[in-house]
Amino acid sequence: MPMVNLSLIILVLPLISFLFQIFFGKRLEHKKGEWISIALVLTTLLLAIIMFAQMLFDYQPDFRQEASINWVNLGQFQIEMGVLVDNITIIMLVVVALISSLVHLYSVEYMKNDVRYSRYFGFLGIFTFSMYGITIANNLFMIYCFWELVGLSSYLLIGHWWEKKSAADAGKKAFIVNRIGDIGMFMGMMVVATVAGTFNYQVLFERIASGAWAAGVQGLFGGVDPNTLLTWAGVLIFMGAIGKSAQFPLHVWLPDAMEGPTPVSALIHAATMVAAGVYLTVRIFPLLTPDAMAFVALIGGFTAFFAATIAITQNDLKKVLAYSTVSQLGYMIMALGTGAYVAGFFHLVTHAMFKALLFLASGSVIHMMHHSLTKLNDHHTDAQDMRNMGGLRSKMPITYAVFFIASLSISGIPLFSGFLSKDAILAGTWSYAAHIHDGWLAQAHLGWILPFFGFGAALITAFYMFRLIFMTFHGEPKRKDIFAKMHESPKLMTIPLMVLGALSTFIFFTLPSFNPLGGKSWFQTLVKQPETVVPMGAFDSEGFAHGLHLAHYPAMYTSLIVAGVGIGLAVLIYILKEIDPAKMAQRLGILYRGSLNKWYMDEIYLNGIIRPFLKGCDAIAYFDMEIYDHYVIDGVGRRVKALATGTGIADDLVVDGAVNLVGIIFQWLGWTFKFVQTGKIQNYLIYVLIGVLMVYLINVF
Amino acid sequence: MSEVIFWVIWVLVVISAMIVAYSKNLIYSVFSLLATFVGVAAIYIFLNADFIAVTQIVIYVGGILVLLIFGIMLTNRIAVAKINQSSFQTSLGMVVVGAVFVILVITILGQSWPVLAESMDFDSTVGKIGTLLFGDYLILFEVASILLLGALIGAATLARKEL
Amino acid sequence: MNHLESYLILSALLFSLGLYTVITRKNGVAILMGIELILNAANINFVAFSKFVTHQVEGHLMAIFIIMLAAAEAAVALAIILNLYNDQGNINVDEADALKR
Amino acid sequence: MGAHLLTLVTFVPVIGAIIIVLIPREKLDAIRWTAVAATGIQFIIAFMILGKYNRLNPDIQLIEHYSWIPAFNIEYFMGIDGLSLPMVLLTPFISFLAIFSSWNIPKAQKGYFSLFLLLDAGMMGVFVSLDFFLFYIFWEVMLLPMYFLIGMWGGPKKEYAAIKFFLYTLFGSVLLLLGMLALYFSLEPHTFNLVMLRAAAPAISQTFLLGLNAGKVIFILLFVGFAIKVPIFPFHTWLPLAHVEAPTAISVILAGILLKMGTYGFLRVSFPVLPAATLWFALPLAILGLINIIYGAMAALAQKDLKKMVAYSSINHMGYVLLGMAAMTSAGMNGAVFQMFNHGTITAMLFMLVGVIYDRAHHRDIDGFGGLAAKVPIYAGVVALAWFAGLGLPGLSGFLSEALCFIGAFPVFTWITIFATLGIVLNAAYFLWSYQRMFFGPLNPKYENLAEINKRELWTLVPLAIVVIFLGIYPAPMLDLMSGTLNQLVDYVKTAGITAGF
Repeated sequence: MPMVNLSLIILVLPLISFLFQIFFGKRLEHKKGEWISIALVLTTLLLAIIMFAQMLFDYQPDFRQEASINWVNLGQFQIEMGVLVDNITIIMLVVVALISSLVHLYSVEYMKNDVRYSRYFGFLGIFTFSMYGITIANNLFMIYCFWELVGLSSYLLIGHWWEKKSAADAGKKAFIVNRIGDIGMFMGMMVVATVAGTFNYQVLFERIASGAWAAGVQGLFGGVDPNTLLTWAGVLIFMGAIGKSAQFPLHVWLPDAMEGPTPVSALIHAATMVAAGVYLTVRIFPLLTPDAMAFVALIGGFTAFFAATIAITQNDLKKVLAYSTVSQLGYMIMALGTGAYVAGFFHLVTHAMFKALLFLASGSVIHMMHHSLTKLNDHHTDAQDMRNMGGLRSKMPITYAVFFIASLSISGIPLFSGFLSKDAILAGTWSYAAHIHDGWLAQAHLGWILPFFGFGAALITAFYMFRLIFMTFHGEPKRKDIFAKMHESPKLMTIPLMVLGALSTFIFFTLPSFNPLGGKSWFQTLVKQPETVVPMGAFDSEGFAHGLHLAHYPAMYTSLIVAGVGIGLAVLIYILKEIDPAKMAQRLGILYRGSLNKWYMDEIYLNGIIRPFLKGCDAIAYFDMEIYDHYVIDGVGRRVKALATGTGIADDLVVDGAVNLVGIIFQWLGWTFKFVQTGKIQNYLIYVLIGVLMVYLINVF
Repeated sequence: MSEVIFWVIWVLVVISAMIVAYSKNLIYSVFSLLATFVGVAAIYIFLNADFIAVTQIVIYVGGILVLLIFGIMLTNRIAVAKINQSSFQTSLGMVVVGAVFVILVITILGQSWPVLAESMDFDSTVGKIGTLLFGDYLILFEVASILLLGALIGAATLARKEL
Repeated sequence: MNHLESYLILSALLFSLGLYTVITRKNGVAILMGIELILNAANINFVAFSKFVTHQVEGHLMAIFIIMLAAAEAAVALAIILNLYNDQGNINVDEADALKR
Repeated sequence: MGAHLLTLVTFVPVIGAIIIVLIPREKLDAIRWTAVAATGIQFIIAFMILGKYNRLNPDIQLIEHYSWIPAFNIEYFMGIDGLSLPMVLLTPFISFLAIFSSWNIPKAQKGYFSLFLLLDAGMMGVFVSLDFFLFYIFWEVMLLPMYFLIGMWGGPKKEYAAIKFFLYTLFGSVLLLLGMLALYFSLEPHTFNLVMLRAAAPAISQTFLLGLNAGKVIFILLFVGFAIKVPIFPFHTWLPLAHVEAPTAISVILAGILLKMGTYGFLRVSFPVLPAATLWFALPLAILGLINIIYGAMAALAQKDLKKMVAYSSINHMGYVLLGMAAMTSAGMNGAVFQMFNHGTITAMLFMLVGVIYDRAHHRDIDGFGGLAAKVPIYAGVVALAWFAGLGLPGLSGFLSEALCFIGAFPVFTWITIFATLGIVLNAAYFLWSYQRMFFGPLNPKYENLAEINKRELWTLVPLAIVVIFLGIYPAPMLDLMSGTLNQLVDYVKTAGITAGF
């Protein structure tokens, strides 16, 4: 069966799961219906593994299958829907299917007592569906559609516990912030569609390479430099990735998204959906000009560093991981921006494994914490606050073990997957700084800022990850009562953890050679950096590759030292207690407070943008009804009415003026003698008498 | 003797009429009106108009006055012993009415009335009135009776509650 | 008692008092009484002129018609007053100023 | 029979109205089912028209052409093409469903349903007539029933709203009449026949009227006439009021069909007859579209009244139509007409849903709800679907039409389109915000006993939902119907507009 058909089956199965759960989920007995969803997802995993095996069997770096249909045909304008299967697609499919399946399994236990249990699995289904859609799309329009659907499922899942205002807010925030990024993406798509007349990646790249792009720009926007427009197109499409992958300045939604159930955080907000931005950047990589790449790299680098600084001070278990995710996504984006294409995508895969592991393991802790708190009838203590944990190592050995593996992996310690990808990224930034001279970043001699961000973030990452471990699993238990009730999570939760733990080691990624630095692994072979299609002043890939080779060992050693320093610091502070963290915080003062409060980004947005904007909206609504409608429209109405009355009087005067003159005179008289008219007969009688007397007097005199 | 009686009655009529006009209590007004009517009937006697005098007694005292009393009783609460009535525009009315009265008096006194030398003495006016009424004034009489009938029906209709 | 003027003055007095009653009273029944006074004054005039000036009984006839008229008027007026009472709760004519409104 | 489908589809509701008038007022069910039957038959006939329509032929089809008032060259001329067919399908569809959502109208049902059917006939007549005079008559016929339907069965301020609607639209009609007569007298031969007008029209840009270019003057006159119906920004204030005061079914009709008559008028009359003026006015039209999008969305964001919010969302959504059709590109024009259809179905859902909650809670204050999703999950689900359709989620029909409008407008009005894309975010903001305030958070104790959406209400919404989802996933059937005619229209306006010139 061709890969395309397989991928289409993979696409449709989770949708069936969604529809099934929405329409019939409630009618099935609890703990029955979800197995249908799980079976469907496991089927997709099986199919993905079949595809993967086929890929390894073929071992073709240039493997590629594509098929499309005409979705919208307006004669002069067409939109296609199509499937593109190449090695990247297959790897991504496996990652998504794997994490999704494990999360499905894990959720059975985790969400056991949830009121909307079936709906939860339905939403997982539509999420998986949309994620597959993003993965197999062969054009920008289709990826945009699924992009939005992913946003929808994220909205639904973050807001799963919508009774909590914070959860409902977080869902809305995620959707809207993502949409802001999507505007950019949509504009980029419009540029592409207008100039190149297609959404299809391959056709688009061909047209750019062949000069049709330049001609199109000339025809439509004469005077605009085609290369500038291409840069803009790239940057605009990348804006979608900024939103979805939570890059600065649109990162604010991801930490809030932790309001959703923890398996959801693992699936969507750590492993797959947020990686969609990276995946998109991977897909459009060939059209990025050096300027656009510099932008991408700077955004990614800054985000990596920026988010890491926030993660240091957070006390909420999931918040630390959330900022860590933002930071790691920044790494991937930076890698792509520096031209380390393979490293970026590689980090996506390894990160998906160990970050999903981290989230699921923390979910295991939180689940048990919650359990204990429920038993203690304590509804006030925060089950996610690390300050209530400590010493859990002995109670939850499996969780502790896999958490430790994942932390080593994310910190970039050899023999773990993170080391491979992270090292490649850092080497990439080093090479970029040293050997690349194109793009405004390099031309401004700011290239070295990227390695600085990279290594700085690596240091901080190692520190905060071990801070997390030490606070949670080591030391004295801070709450003895909770501690007493803690125990290891059930099997259905620990098995996925162990699977992911295994996948966080280096073995699976360096096959067939076990040399992690050899560059002969299947991944390095099958994922090939595509040729850039930028016509003029293209990115210097050869120089970069050369630099990469040179930078490899220095970067590796530096990163090892940096990770060691980070871990060492954490040991010093939290195990040996040589340094008091409270004193440190006091000494750092403003830096500490800034970090703790996420550098006040939310407050800046709220007070700087959202509130004034809402005020503006209120003003507009007020203007519309109370001022414009009331004074202008109704005012016109009133004027016209007055005018009509006036005209009526004037008309009467002209037409039967004489009669009306008499009338008016008598009206005046009447008005004058109005006071005489009392309506009392006796008054009238006395007037009559007075009249009689006057007549008499006149007669007499 | 009859001269004295005449003037006594004259004064009585005027006083009772003044009470009618000025009394604050409506009941007093009605009863002085009775006195006025009776007094006027007596004046008719002095004017040799026996039939008119009797008619005056029968219709005014027996009919109209009873009607008036009924009117008062129907439109005021019986429990209120003193049925007050108020006036307005009294000073203006006084002036105007006074002026009218003065003019009337001036006219009456300033006029030389063509009074016949010997006053006519009637035996009885009833026969003459009857002859006239069923002779020259028959049509008028019939019209008057129709008027009365109309008034009767009209009054009865008007007085019904549901008009 | 044998002077026309004495009757005419009496009549003028009754007329003026009746007129005054009609002008100043608010009560409908009182106004009606004033009207009766005026009619009586007219009657006295008729009868007096009949005796002193014409020597005919036509004046008496007029008086009879006037009395009859008064009776009819009183009946109708009282019916109207009753209606007024039903309408506004009292019989004050100054409140019946619907003509103004 | 087959030859008179268009006459039939227009006058079937009139027959229904007459029958209703003859039914005694006590026989409520008979009245209702007559109305259902009338619109149902109309719907079936519309489908027969669809069956007879040849989608490969972009020209006018199913023509019915008779002389009516020969002295003035007024004709009884009906026909459909790819522009009017979607509207001909939409009108009986929405009317049919609106009958069900007005099932429990409180008083004078007889008058209500007969006026309703009269309104239906008027709207249908507008969409099928090809003689300007006939068009105008139907345009006016629809006005009066609407006035009574708002003014008699409306909310607390119904009289004000009704008179406002009436005066506003009457003002527009007067200008329309002026424009029509100006067109009639400035062209040789004097005719109201839109096909002949289109053929004769290029001459008009050389004609002068009171010293001004006749093409421009007539375009402006017609523009104001149609703009009030759309409604376009400075002429829009009747809409929120009329919507808020009108009963649910009438809001559905008003937003679902009536607003389309404005844009339909542009595409049927102004664009083909005055191509040069159209090109001259395209930029202002696009700017007005942008204002409609942003202004409508911002005003919607600030509303406390749910129905008012939906009403402003209509202003916002019609902005996309304006932007798309001003662009004069294939994608924009198709997107505009497709958006007209989609807005009809989506906004009908929105208003029906507002009506459902209003029937239960007796208020529409968004902040007055809260946590309803716990109590009425099915209703919350349907609202979510409609709300997401309204904010343009891919997979639901509104998305594609909006996207087409933007894509079509981008090469022509680049900056305007860039600003207009802000509408995408604002759409999401007001819909999601209102959804959150109504359905999320802790349950408002006042609505402990809120009843779930009942079968009748649900089944009036399901057909709309099916259409919305179907066209969202597979839009080709609808786009194929109209693309031929619309592409021809775009080409014609562009070439004729440039050759005629000023």
